[in-house]
Amino acid sequence: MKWFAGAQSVLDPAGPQAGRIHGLFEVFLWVAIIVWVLTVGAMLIAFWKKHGGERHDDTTKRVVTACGVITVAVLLALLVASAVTGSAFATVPSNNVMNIEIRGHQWWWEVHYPDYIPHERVTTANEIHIPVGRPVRFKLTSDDVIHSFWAPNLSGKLDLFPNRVNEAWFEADRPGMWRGQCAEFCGLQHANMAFWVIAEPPDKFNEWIENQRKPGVMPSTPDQAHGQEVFLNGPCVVCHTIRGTNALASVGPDLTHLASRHTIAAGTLALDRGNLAGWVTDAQRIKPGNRMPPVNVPSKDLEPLLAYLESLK
Amino acid sequence: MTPTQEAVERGTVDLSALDRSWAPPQGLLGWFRQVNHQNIGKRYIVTAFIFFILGGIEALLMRLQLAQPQNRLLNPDLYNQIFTTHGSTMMFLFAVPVMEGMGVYLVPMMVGTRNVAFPRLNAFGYYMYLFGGLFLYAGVFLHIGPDAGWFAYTPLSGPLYDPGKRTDFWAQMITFTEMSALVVAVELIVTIMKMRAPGMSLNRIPMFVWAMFIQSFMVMFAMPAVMACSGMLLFDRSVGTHFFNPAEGGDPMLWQHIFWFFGHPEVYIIFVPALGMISHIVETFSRRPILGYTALVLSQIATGFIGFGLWVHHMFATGLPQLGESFFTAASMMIAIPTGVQIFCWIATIWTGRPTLKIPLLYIAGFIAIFVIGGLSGVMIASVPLDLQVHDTFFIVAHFHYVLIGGAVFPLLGGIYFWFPKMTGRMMNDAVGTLSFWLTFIGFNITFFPMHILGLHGMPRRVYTYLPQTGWGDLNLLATCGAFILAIGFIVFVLNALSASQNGPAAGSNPWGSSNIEWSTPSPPPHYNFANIPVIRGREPMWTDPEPPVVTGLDDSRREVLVTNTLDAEPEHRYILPGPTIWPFLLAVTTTIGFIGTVFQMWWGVWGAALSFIPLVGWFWPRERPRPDLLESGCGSGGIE
Amino acid sequence: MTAEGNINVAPLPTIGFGSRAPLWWGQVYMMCIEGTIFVILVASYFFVRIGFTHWPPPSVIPPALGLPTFNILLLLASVIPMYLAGEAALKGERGKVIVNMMLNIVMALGFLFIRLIEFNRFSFKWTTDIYGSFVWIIVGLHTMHAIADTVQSMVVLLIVLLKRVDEKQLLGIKIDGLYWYFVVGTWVPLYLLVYVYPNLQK
Amino acid sequence: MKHVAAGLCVSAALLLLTGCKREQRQLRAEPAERATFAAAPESPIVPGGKVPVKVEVRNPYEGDAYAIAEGEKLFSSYNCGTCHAAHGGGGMGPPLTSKNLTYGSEPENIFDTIQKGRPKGMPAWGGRLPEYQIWQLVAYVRSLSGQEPMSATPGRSDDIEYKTKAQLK
Repeated sequence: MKWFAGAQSVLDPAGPQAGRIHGLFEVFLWVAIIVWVLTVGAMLIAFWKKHGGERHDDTTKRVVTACGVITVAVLLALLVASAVTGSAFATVPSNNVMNIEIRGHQWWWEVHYPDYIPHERVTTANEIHIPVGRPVRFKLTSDDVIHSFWAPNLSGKLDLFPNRVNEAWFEADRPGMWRGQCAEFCGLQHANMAFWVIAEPPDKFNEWIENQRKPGVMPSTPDQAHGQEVFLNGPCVVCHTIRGTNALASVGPDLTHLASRHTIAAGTLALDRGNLAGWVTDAQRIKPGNRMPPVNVPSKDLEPLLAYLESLK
Repeated sequence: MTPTQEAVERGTVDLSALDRSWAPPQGLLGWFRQVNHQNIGKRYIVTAFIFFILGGIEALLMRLQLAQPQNRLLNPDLYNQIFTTHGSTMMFLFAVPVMEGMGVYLVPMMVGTRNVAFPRLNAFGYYMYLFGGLFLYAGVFLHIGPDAGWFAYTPLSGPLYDPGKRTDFWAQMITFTEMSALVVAVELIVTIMKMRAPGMSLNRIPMFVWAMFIQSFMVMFAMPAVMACSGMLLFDRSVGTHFFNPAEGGDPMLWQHIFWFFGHPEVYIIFVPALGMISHIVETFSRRPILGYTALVLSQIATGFIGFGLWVHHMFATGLPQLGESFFTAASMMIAIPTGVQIFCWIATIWTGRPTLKIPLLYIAGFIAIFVIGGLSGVMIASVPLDLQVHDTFFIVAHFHYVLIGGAVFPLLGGIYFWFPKMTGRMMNDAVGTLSFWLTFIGFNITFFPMHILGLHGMPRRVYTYLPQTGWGDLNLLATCGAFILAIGFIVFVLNALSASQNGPAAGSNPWGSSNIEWSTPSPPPHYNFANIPVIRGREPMWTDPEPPVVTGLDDSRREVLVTNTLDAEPEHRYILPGPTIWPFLLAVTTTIGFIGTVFQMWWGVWGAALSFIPLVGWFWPRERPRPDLLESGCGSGGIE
Repeated sequence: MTAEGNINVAPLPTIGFGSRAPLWWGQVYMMCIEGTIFVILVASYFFVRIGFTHWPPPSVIPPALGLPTFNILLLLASVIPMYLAGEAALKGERGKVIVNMMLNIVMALGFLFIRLIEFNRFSFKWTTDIYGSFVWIIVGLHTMHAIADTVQSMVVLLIVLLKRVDEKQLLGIKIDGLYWYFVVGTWVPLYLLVYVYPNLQK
Repeated sequence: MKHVAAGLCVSAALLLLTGCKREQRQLRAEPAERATFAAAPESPIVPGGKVPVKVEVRNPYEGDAYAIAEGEKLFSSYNCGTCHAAHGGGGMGPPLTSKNLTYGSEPENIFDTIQKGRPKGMPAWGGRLPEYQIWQLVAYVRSLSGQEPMSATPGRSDDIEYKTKAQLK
């Protein structure tokens, strides 16, 4: 997983919403700086100016009143600016919208692409691919407690509630990878509940979705075949799905195209064999309290299992 | 013993008699029987600072954990308990109680009377607060610390996602502390309404008294909300009601609405008393009457009202309808106006006065520098789009620490420094004071300013760790260093206070040359506060009227005070206050038994109530000599009505 | 110390009644606090109710009106002896105080007994669903207040019976009455909410 | 402030008695408990009755609130509800809310039932679930019939699946 400072930042907008909010922020920021300098400056002068002489309380009171009036005016201006920005992206654009359903779990993100016929309904986890320049409508709900969906570079956050669907939308105006994270405290592993948004040019995106719609690849080497055995006869099938096999449980993330993702454990680890091995054998060391049990895989079976998982492009 | 006519005229009093009737009982048993506002007030302050230290230690632990990415100092379970306890401690066990303590100690002295209106209730409130705090910390040390955040959102705090008794302990602690807050509010309001010295009409009430008056009203209407919702949560968890259970038609949003309907005023409940202290400090050290008294009072009242109208701005990210949101944006920005006006008034007072930069005023300067930043970031997050970005990030953490530490703790430290001579009769050391101020000020900004930037760079709050690749490490390390400087600053302050209380130079009755009547009585004040209740003839009596006429004819041989009317403080009647008694303590004990029991088994509520019956009867059982004349002739009351 | 301008309060009485008495104000504010709790519960009730098309939920039968209606009438009636007791106290007529207090306590106990039957007649428990939870907490909380003040009245009566009463107890009787008015006053809207409103909805 | 200290000690002692066991949260199971368990002998089938043979097998999570809650989550995750109904009310499969289950209600019996499966449809989870998860399920199942301490059992569930607002309307 490469160094991604800035890939999860309000200050580096990659979409219209984040862009406008960033603009609004700068307005507020400058107002704040000016107000602060004036206030504190006035205070310092008040301390160190030459005192004495007779007081003109009435003039002073007029000055104070004036300051009050100015405050009101400034706040009014900011209020308008904020309202304009807010209403700018209040409504989801109607044409050419792509739908994505997101279901929050303790502590990972389940992602659906419902625009495709049911039996090929694309399901993935912790990684959201979107086409550049096309608005995406998110339907957000939660499986357990309240989570909050937040990809700062693209837009503000919105909470996921059990038994309720919230709607958000955003759009990426340039290709790239951005990180998001759960922003509402949701228990033990709140800190490790991240996801990646990957914006690609439409053709690359279509390529990706076409691949995602396929069932999981069949093992091509005896090693991988043995790995699949281990997977299907082991504990894995109690929680995970690999479409095209008889592993169909939906407790944990869908692994049909696991190897096509960049990270595992909800954006906690880069996907490579070492991390995969660590995660499979003792997930509790990496994310204490998460729902993936430590699995005692005999050493002769571990390598094939990993080989199989890594083949699931 | 009735004083001679001529003695009454001249206002000479039998001090030994006064002392006899007002002296608090001594010894261990005596400690539990004391009801003087001075003792109870000091207890509140000391206890609150002990909890402040505990909360500070928790803060340092969190900072250590976050000092570097993927630190393994604390496991997530422990971290969650620590940050929840930190928040709950600072809000419920430090900030509110310490302000109440200042109020309980100062208000009767400032309005010129000898005790609060309901001394026994006052004592009861303190014990409830103490037991509530001990209860929570007993849990924390037994690994039953709350771990759902200090606003305990359901369903995370519900029966399935927070098993065990952790959240029950937290919710019951709230019942304890809010009970104490409520009784203090009631007794302060009544004290201020009915027991002001003659002549202290509304327009002569000292600013801090106004502040406590407004704060108490806010407590009265905000605290019931949190008692209601924490009670509902307890029922949900223990007897299976469905208030917050979506499966049976309950709603997690209900919790958020009720909690924040309390939670937002809470901030002003902490902040308003600080405003009162600031006015006195600014006035004293600018050596001129405060400028814009009326404006200040009106803005505080406005703050009190608006404070109830903006709770929803904590819930912008929950997907509420647009229109409602913009209303609450407007309200949230509006609250900046009264605060701005007050800051302008203070600066103008300093500007037109002859300021001497003594340490209390230094703290106020620090307050303005810090609080204005907090206020302005507050204006930012009042705007829905900006809030959606920074909500629940470290930007918010920075914001509310700037508002609460800058807005409440700095004035509080200044206020303690300012009234310390009155409370102890000794002065704190100025050199050490200056040192502690600068340590606190610099440490504070190093700790919390970087958090703004961390938040903008996407760091959510309440994370026990973060990946090295996020690049958040350096600023977190900086913040941790700052936290330790800040801690040293507080420690120096506490040490300064401790040593000064033992062997500081003696302070006269009015070391700062301040304007209000609490400075007319010796330091430390006698148990009866004033040998003679002064008659108030101006807003700055000590400056305009140092030798005021006095109230005479109060019976020195018993705890008698003067009741005056609300508007103009004209004498209405004398009023006999109860003396030392053990019953409030015993009632607090029985109530505590009931409360703690209900956490495990609801029937304990009944047993607790039954137990409490005994101390209640003891409490209300008449102690004064019966008056045979009354029920026969009825003259005793006939004359009154 | 100068003598002129001094105020001699020795002639003033050592007790005030009504809005002159700190205790009276204390009681008023305590009632404000408890009132606020009720207001918040009622507000929550309606906040939740908005989420439903049918209220109460079809699964529950709303409580019957007969007994509760009789009970609220009894409660309202109990105000009269309480008021008379207060008046008698001011006039200092010990006998009348005792008689009226007793009458009030008897009525209060009757009310509480019928309240017990009401609880048993509810067709739902607090665990049934959100409706049940709200009905039980609202009625339960009010019952707590009623019990508390009945006990308080008993204590006051006991004091009047056992001791030669002084001013404080006269005031006590008035305050006790004030609190009883609160208990009765709050029940009227709550009665409408708990018993009448759901039946109207059907 | 020695009375305060005393007060703290008393309440601490008091809570220690009630607190410690219930409040344990073992986030990372001991290696021993990860392997699947195979020691408990097949228990004779005594319909309704209790099991005479008692083997010394203790549930490490007896009275542990966290384990009971985890068990409840696993119960719905692993779709036990499809046969036993949500909260073990009973459906195709027998109800779990009774104190004497068909194959015994002692922890080790329930463990066996889950691990080895039973005739007429109860699948064997032995190869699938680690031992500690089975024990968590055992704790939850026993809590359904009130055989776990009240103070460790939640007042109600937060399960949102079995009855939605839509159905209430």
